[in-house]
Amino acid sequence: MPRPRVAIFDFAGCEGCQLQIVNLEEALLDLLRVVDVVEWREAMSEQSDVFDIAVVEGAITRLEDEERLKRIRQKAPVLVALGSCASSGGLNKLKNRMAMSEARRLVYGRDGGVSRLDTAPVKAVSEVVKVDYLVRGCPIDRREFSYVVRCLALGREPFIPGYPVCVECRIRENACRWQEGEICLGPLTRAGCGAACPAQGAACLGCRGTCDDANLEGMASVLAQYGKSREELESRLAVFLDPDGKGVSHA
Amino acid sequence: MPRTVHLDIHPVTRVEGHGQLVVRASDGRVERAEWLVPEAPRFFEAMVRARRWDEIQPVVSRVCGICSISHSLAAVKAVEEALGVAISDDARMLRVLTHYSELLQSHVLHVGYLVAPDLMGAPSVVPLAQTNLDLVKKVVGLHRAANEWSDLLAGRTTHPLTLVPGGFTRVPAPRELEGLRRRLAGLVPMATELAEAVLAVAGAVPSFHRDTEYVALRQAGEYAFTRGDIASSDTDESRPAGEFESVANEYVTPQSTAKWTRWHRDSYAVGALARYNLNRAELLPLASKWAGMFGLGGHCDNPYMNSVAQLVECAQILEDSQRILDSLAGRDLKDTRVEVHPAAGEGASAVEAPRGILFHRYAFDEKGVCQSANLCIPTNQNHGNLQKDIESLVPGLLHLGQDEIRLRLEMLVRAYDPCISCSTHFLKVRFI
Amino acid sequence: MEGTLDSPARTSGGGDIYLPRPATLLSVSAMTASDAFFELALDGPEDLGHLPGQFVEVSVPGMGEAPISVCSSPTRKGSFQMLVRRIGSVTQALHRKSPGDKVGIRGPFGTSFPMEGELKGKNLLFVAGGIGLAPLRSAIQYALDRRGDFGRIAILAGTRSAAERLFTGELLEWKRRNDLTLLETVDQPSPGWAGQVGLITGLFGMLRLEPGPWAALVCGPPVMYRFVLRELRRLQVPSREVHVSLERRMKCGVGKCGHCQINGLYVCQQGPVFRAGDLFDLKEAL
Amino acid sequence: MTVKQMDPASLNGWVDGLLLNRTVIGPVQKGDKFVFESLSRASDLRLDYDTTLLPPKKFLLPSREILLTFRGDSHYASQAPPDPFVLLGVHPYDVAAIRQMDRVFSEKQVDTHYMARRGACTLVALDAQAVSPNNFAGCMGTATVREGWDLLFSRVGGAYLAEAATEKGESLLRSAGLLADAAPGQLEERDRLWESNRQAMRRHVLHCSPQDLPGLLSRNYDHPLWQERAERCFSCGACNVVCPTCYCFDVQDEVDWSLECGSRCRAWDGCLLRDFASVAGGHNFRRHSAERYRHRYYRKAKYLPEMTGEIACVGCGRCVDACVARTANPVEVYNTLLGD
Ligand SMILES: Cc1cc2nc3c(=O)[nH]c(=O)nc-3n(C[C@H](O)[C@H](O)[C@H](O)COP(=O)(O)OP(=O)(O)OC[C@H]3O[C@@H](n4cnc5c(N)ncnc54)[C@H](O)[C@@H]3O)c2cc1C
Ligand code: SF4
Ligand code: SF4
Ligand code: SF4
Repeated sequence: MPRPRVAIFDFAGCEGCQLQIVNLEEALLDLLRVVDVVEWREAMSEQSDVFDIAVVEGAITRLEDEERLKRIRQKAPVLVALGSCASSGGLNKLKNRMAMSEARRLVYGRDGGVSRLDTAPVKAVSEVVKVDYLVRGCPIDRREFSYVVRCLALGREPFIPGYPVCVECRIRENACRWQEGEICLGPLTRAGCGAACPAQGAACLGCRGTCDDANLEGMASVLAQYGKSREELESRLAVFLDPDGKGVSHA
Repeated sequence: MPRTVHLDIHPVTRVEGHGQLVVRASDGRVERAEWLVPEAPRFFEAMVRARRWDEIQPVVSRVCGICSISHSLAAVKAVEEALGVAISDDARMLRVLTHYSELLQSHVLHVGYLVAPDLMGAPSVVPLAQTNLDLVKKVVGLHRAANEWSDLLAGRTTHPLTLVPGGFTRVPAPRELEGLRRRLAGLVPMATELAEAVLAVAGAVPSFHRDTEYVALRQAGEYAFTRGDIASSDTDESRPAGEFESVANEYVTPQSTAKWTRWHRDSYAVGALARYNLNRAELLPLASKWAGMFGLGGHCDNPYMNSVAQLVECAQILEDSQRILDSLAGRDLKDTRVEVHPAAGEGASAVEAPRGILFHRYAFDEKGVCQSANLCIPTNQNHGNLQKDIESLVPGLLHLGQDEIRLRLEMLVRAYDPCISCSTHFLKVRFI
Repeated sequence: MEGTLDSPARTSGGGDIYLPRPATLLSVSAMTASDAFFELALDGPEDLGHLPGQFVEVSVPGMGEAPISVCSSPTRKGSFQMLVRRIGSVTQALHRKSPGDKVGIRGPFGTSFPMEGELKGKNLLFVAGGIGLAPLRSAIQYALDRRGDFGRIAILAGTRSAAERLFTGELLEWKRRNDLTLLETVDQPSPGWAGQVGLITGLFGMLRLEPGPWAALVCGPPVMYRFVLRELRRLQVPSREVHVSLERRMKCGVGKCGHCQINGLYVCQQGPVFRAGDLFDLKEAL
Repeated sequence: MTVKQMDPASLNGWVDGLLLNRTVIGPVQKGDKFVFESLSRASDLRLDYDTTLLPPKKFLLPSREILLTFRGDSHYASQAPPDPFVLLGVHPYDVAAIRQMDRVFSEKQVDTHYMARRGACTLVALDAQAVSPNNFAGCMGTATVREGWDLLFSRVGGAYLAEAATEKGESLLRSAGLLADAAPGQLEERDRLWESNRQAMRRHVLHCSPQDLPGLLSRNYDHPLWQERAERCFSCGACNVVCPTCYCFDVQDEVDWSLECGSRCRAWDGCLLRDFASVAGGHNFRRHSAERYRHRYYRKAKYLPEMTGEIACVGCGRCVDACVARTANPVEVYNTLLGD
């Protein structure tokens, strides 16, 4: 079986997910034996138009980016969304909470007429083109990325948990953030990160998106037992899980 | 030799984010030499508005995946100032250590993965892994060590988890700190080998000088990274972090879509070379030795040497970390988080990110909800200066072949180590 | 403990119950767009030794394991057969295999249709929905190979479309036999299909069961059972004479992993073949 | 065998001695909670712990365990059995839970992986010296246990009493050197400790006897409580993960970078998780969270007891501690069904 050719592209984001690929360190050399990286602007000057797997990082914030993404999709037999920005729009979507007219007024009020600032509402990659696989997280988990790459090279479905972060969190015997007086979004968030945040004494912010059948109503009814306000919950949800303020989707 | 040159390099590869270089010359006359930033703006100041005080750090960490620790530090420091929080000395020292891990990681990444291929005539580190596996392994080893150092202190390498207003959510056990001390001591020989390998090909670093204003933090008695006042190589005057807007006077120029900054001249430079030029007297012995080895000298205005200054800083970081770890050894690190109470207020901070000085400012209402924010990022502060460098460099390159011109220009851009994904804040958003 | 080509694996009895035995694919053939038919034999001298209705856990290293019914009758020795629908990792990987390739086998597991026990001497009504024909086929073949042991045989088979019909060669053969009745239907009219159209329950009206001791053997998609059982009640087949084969999620096949529980029953232990009468009290069963 | 006595200092010395040549696992502090961990020195032990975040099952049925490794298409090898270890300081309710797991994994088809770990383990029980806030082992008959351990420690006054029940336990205790027999007064004191633990471990009080639970559930399959309580449930499986009697697992294959070699791992799974009963093709046999929520109580207090005769809940209270939604309390569920 020839090595699949992989091209890595980026859109609006912090490039932290690409950095996680670099951070595979020695395993990056292993990865390069399994796949043939033919384009990766951040790390190399080589470029190519022919590839089997497109890995796309970043959210889509401009019409011209939508066009570029569609061109990539046309050439890509398989497309992988890398990280929260690509998977869900990530916290870039916080911008969508501000009415576009307000954004424009604030921006053009001082330095009007700069066309690059005329950004569209932020979209996830899957809101523009079909996505075959999602590697979630802000940033992605290196082990999960490696695992997905190996699955793709083998031609199998990767197993990505649909259950909440609490599963992994309890397995790691972390102190539960709720008991420490914080709002933790672990019960609503898809696992796979190994409960990275609670393991460091920080509450889960929901960067991997909602778990299957996330019970938002349940969460709202639990708040009072912990003396928390709905306002505070909504502020947390806004960062990653529910940036549009529409209620957590079950996607 | 009259030459016609037509270059449009888009994107410039092996930099963080999308940058574009356009050069047009005919008959030996430069018509256009421009550095453009086509990256989509992300509106972080808008994004943090209405966030609560404890959500600022996680949000602004995502400005940049490479320097997320610097952004996090800048954010928690500014939030602490706004809310009137004082952290313990131990927490402050741990923060310096955490910051160092990122500086080392970023510098090794830049010099080892992004710049070395230029000096060794390769298109990327991938073919270098075939031809110079030993060197690549050293780079990988250093990078891994720096990342694991971040893991230990920040909870992970990118988008730190432990850095919160008030201190740390989790601190390493004494035995973990002792392990780190030993590990870092072992890195010095490895870093030395990397420096020697770079020195061997240092002849490939172009020689180009332009009289430049350099801006960096300065703090008496230390090579400043996390605290101090804003200083310039042009004057002895310095300003507190809270006055950063009067330093980074952002202005729009018809020449570029990116906003430029100016203090005493039309542009200034920040970054490792700026820090070196302002703080070289404070370098510890090993770093001083390396600076001499590379001939950085008393004051250096060759922007290509920024990568060398980064290497010198690697030595500084490793040496100073030993000092800090020695002083933390055997100490009880329990009081590393103080309670924070939301309050109305405003605060600003300045931190040296790997790519240069970084400013944050936030204002909060009495519930601790953010009302306004301003982030001023190093790469933004460099855009104007990079443009000026290009303008001054290109006429002298016209006798070269198109490929060589292209390489020299790309190398210049890379030497600045621009982090364009972070710099996509190029208009200040003020909420009224 | 090892199971390799050169050192025959231990059987599940004494050793590691999770260790597969290597087996070799003798033939692989596509049956429909999403179903493939496999003939395979364990490496080494042993026969699989299964009973009709039992299943095996099939391993493709790196992909995982999947429970698959043996669709051939133990009366036909030497090799065994399975029909696999491509639906996930393991089944996809199986579809990519060619003759000569290896897979791992654990089992046989579970209960079986009591062909040598109480079904002997009875009239048999087989009701197969879609891929449910696969496990039933092992019992059908068994009954045909020991034709004298059983009374009348009727087979009702339904699929969603004509293109999804399985074992079409055998169906044709069965159709031609005069010692059994085969009625077929497809859910939707399909080009080239001149036969019955409609749900499988529609076939019951066409069925004329002579008096005598009837037993029914039923396997199909989860939604099918309730409706088929209603028809069987109407035909006055006693529920203790109705044998259903059920599918559940299954990870170990040996009663440990907990996934296959229907209320208190384990499909891999007390099933997959159950007596319908034993399931009526179980709300999760049918 | 007779009951011996040991002062706390010599107990520590004995453990440090054991640590010279084997793994000893015991309760240690983590933040303001406790966990079982492999010890590096006896002084880290917290024998006064109230309960641990996870039960000691994690050393017998690890949360993630390699069952076999493979190379190519036809070479499978079982994972080698673990080295012997001492599991020290296990409270009676957890001993009772381990006995239940022993039965599951040894009956019919023997699970060699579990049994190898179990065989490698010397189980040293410890009567509880503190009671956790949600413990109700007293109601489940597991506040004390007279079997299932190799060695039992009980703290009476300033001393520990040590009783061995098996050869494994005896030989372990022998390594402590010559020990004095327990005085009759101390044995009486131990009886009083047992009685007081049976009373104290009733932080929630079940209003019926455990034996009545299967019958109670038989009558209440369609009770509105399942839906009502499940409305708050996140299907987060925390109650499964922390439960000493939950043992359901998932199995997944993973390959290394050669794409040829790899391992088949089992990992804890939980019946509260949405996909626990979903099959290929998308059908889910317990799609609604109320169905899964109910299943857990039925499994613990009806299905398994009907097979084994024992309620599969030992009253450790961990699920009550771990449930963010505060909806996982078995006693509340049963008492509500009882109409109280
Ligand atoms: C007793 C019995 C007999 C059977 N006989 C046959 C037969 O003869 N022929 C046949 O084709 N099939 C048969 N099946 C069905 C067959 O076992 C499944 O189709 C097979 O397991 C699918 O395996 P897979 O690896 O290809 O799919 P998988 O990749 O495992 O899964 C496909 C789907 O299953 C679900 N899923 C699987 N694992 C997980 C997980 N860990 N977490 C979340 N979701 C998961 C998901 O919804 C996924 O989309 C039988 C099943 C049983 C129980
Ligand atoms: S800390 Fe968060 S993720 Fe962990 S158990 Fe508690 S709620 Fe779940
Ligand atoms: S009952 Fe509680 S612990 Fe259990 S799955 Fe539901 S929310 Fe999680
Ligand atoms: S059900 Fe709850 S109380 Fe009972 S044994 Fe499990 S975790 Fe402990």
